Amino acid sequence: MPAEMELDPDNVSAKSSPSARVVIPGDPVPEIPPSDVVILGPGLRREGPHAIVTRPGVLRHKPLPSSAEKLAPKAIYWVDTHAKRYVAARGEHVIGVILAKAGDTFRVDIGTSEPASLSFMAFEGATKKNRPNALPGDVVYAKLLVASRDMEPELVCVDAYGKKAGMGVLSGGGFVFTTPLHVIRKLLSPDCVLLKTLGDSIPFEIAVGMNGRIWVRCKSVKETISLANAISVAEYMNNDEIKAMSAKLVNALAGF
Amino acid sequence: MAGYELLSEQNLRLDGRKADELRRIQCKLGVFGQADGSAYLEQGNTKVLAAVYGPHEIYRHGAGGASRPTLTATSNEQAVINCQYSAAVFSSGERKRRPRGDRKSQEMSMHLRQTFQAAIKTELYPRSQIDIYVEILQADGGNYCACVNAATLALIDAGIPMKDYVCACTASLMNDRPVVDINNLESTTGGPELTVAVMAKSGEIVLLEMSQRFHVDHLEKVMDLAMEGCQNIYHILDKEVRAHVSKRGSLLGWEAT
Amino acid sequence: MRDVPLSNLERQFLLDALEESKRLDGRSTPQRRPLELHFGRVEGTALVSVGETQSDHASLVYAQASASIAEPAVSRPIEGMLNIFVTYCGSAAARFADAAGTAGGDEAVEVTRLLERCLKESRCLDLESLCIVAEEKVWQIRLDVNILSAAAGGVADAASVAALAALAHFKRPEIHPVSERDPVALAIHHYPVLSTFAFFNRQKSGSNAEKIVCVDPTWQEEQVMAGKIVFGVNPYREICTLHLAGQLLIDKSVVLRYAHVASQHAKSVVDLIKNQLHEDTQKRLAGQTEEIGFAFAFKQNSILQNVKPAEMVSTANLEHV
Amino acid sequence: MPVKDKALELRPLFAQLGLLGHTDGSVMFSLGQTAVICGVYGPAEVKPHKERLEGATVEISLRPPSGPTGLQEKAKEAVLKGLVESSILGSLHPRTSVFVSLQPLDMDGGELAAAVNATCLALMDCSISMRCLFASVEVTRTEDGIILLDPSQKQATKAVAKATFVFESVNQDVLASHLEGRWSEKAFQAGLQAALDGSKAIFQFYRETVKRKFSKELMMK
Amino acid sequence: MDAQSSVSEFKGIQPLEYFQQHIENGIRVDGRRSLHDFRPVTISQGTISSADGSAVIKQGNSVFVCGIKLELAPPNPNEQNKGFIVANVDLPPLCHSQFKPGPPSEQAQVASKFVKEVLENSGIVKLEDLNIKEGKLSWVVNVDIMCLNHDGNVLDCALKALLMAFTDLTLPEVTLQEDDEAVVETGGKIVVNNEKRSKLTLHSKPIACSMAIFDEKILVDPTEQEEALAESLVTVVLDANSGDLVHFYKPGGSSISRQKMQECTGLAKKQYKTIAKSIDQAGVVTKMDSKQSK
Repeated sequence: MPAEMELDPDNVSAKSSPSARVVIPGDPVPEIPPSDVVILGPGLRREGPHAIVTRPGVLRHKPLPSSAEKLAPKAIYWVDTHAKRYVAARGEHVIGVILAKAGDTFRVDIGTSEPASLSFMAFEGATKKNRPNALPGDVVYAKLLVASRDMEPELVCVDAYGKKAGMGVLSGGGFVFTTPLHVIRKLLSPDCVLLKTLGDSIPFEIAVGMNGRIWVRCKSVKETISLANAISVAEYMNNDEIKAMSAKLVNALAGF
Repeated sequence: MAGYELLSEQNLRLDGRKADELRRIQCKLGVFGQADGSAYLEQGNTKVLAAVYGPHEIYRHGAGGASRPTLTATSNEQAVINCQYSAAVFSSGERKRRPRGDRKSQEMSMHLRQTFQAAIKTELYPRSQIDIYVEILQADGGNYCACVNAATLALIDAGIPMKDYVCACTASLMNDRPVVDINNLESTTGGPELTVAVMAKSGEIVLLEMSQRFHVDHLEKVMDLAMEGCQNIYHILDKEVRAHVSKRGSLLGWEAT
Repeated sequence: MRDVPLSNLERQFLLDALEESKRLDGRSTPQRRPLELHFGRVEGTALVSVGETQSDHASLVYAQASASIAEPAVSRPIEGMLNIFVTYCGSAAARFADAAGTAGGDEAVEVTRLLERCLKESRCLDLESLCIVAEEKVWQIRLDVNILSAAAGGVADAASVAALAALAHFKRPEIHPVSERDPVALAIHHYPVLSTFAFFNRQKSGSNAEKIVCVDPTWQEEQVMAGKIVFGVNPYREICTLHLAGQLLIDKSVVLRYAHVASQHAKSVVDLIKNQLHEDTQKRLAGQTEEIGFAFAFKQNSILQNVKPAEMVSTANLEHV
Repeated sequence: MPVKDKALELRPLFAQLGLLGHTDGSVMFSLGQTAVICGVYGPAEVKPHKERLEGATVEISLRPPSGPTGLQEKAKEAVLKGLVESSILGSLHPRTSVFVSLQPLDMDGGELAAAVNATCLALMDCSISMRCLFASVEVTRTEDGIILLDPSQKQATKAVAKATFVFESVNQDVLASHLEGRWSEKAFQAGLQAALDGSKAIFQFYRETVKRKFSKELMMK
Repeated sequence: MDAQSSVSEFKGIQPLEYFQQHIENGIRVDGRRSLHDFRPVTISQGTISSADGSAVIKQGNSVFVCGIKLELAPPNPNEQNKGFIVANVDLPPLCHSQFKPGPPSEQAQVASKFVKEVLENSGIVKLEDLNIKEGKLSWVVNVDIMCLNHDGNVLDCALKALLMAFTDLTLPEVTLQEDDEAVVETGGKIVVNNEKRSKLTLHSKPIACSMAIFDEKILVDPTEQEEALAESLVTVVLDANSGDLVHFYKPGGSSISRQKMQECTGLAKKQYKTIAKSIDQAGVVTKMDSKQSK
């Protein structure tokens, strides 16, 4: 590794202004300074002094915050990419399907290259005697406690306080479907109006897993199917289109 | 068709049977000591041995494997049925190159599995496996049917709970007249062949197969005759089972009622 | 590789929806999905897609017919041969992604046998016209059917269309010692087409209640169904194949009813094949070589498209909901 | 060396990404009238006996258009495997597999090149981390020494020698080469230069394809 | 003692570094003095008397046998005036622990394909020469190359073995009884005169030169260990008669620049003449022996 040069922070912010653009693997990103004052997110890596793109997508960055904010003193660069295959990341909420029981753990498919483990004790109020009531094929909403490229991912259904905090076995109907991962990021982004717009007219429950799986439940089968369709379709829509589509959907459901 | 007059003017077939007459069926339960259940069945010149092992724990490398992708819940809720169909190399006119593993044998194994998965009360044996092996010793048409009938007997001999007897029978169409239980000559020279496996008492169809072509309008009468054949086979099998059980029972010292 | 498992929630939801005669893709139970057919540059190749052609929820089947000279079977000295090979490619579904090439296992066997019954045993091809010298040389037609995507289910149905189309499109070389004559098309007596019907038991009422029947099931429906009937029927309403399997107990009248539905499907498929074939022949005659082949079909965007136009999806799906 | 300009042009390229629903990345690719379908899974489950602790296991399955898989396909698979292994960042995903499934549909010259390019596009659609991209071009030489870039089957009938080169995108270095027939040193260099120029157009095409895929995304924000 | 054991430990624990240090100093792990040196080659021809042509080649520790068997067959109806060459490279489990029993390994298939391509590209044997009577009878030349000990450079060795076996090959005289239509089918009217044998004309002399690229350096004739550690492998095949490039084989691996490519071909060009000469000499010596043994 060559020694990385220390760079003048002013220089950095001056360089990191260009707008988002589409990049492909192997592209150099000259505006990223050859120093450690930036954080390289997914889709970027350093080779010598240069930052190189590794995944195709839209290059984005969060500029260096003003010096008053001491908490995040680094600019962040990353590539927004489209993928279907999930790679586990620590702390993310996912929706998994139980494959089997193995000893005191469940083997759970979360779409990664190997199944995750979920201990019987990782449920709210679980004890040695009081085991969670779940069968193979059941769906769980859980959080990744361990996610590393060299280890089996591990899930928990409790938060740091031992409370379920919305996690656990998803029961009582509803439907699970799969979308590409960027649709999930879009749904959860603060700018996206989809869930809010739909929620204004159709009451529903939803659990969104970062692994591309979404669970929804409405009052009726018909509404659930429509909602699932609306979410899948919204992939290529902007907020105005989403609003128009929602209105149409609500009308159709009302029987017009 | 093809030079032969399959149905004579007196409505008799080449082997002297009437159109709705089955071939002679002879069967015997419990022919092997090694297997948990076994049976031997002759249907005309078609001769089959069937053996059943199980229920036992699941072996991962069964002959066959699940026909559909293994569903997450299945093996935990019900028994896995493993079937293997094999026809001895000397069973037919030309020597077969290999007894099993060719496409027709694989298909036959698959159909047998599907049939018995429906008939056996698989939910009673979760996480278990039941093996059904059938060996055709001599083939003269209606192989699938003979296998199903023999396997039903073997399963009964093994004491495995079933919803009903499964009986199978073939039927064909000659000069626009339906004929039942066709033999090898009739099936190779004649027209279509319809195979039906039914639950004997409820009359519901478990498997229906047809090859060669005929018009939809004829389907009903051919199917009717095949199902009637199944009923007749059922009576023959049932008689043999009752005789077998009472014989065994009397040996154990209880009186057959 | 493991497939994404179908969860109990999905199973239950699918059955609940069917109870109300609703399907997840917005179809009604007797409704088929649209089929698309394209011919390749090489004669005897066909690509069929079935499913929501506007998204990636589609199954894709490729079939190619080829011919070689072989010795006839002893039992049939004056007949050519037709051999069918079905392969599930790795891209069909994760469970087929295996370089060792199990080639689809039981599922491939099932589709192969269905096609063999449908095309071979029904004698839809005039095999006697493929004889060159009796007892010595005959044409051997090899039909490769490769399943490229099984993402929408309905593989057997699509495979039968692709296989039939490939045979109809194929031209074998004319053997003649003196001159090189034009290749000749195969003689096809009749066009049998497979159609699949999925059966589901009703949950609430007793077991004697009538079953729910879905035409042209999706892959999720195929996983949940209690059993299925596959018909191979030609447009003359002649049954060539009949296959009923699964844990299913069906009444006789049901079988008869769906035989008729299947023959209607066969008619529309045969019309499709004939139309496309006609168009292809016209283009070849006119020398528009740029406009034949799969590359051209890709560009037309008629084969699938991964952009879902908002208009289509939101309304189309609601019509039957 | 007499070289005609027209001879050094690529045939039209076309790609449609993400059409095979069950794969993680896929493409329908055409190069002139040569058409290929490619699907990729990864990083996905790996069989225990193929597991590698230091990186992803790459597997390629190339189906022939008809007939059983032969030596030709195996050799192409070996070439593709080498290419994928050297261009993806496999060390980011140890104990996983990257599976590439290819089906050529129409063959009209440049079959290997089309398979290579389709593989690269499918890997991009799958969004696997890559060190560089790769692109492949076929060149032929006629009896009188004319170099043809990316010829169709018909154009290649007069060719006495054929070569397929694969280049990577960062330094334009050669990743793989495959020769048929005899090449003199001089002709070989000329062919290599022509192929290199052709590969630039393919890399540009890759960029356009990805731009098209992300165009909506860019517009939204 | 001590120094020796520490060397072997170094080799065992950090093979890459051990290897790197050698290369940096311009020497090879197996004791070769230059990165561009070949291992010593010994060749014997006609060692297998049951074959119609054979050769054994030993290059360093790599040992290959090539046997050619002839068969008669009617020619392909489409190519009535041509014979057949069927070439196959076998890497059996006995030659290296990396090969397992069962169907041919990927490496063996790739090597077979390579040999086949070189045969086609170089046109060493004209298929027309293998025709005995047009449309009636042709030779089928079955070439089987087997590795007995695998220590790298499979392609070079296989090709050398092939070439030497071809120079050793003699075809018996075959006469075909005229004006009989069913000659070939009955097989009775073919007269094979094993006493009168003739050589096959070889139209080219393809010589392969494999190189491993490691840290921007080119190692000629790599051993098995060097191959495993190298970044990429290149095989250049040149025709020793005309100097034409017959094959430039690079199966993936990391990329090489065009300068490197040129460097590789340059090296191969430098080497192929010496190899060709050494092969010729080896051939002459052993040919006498083989004649005596026959």
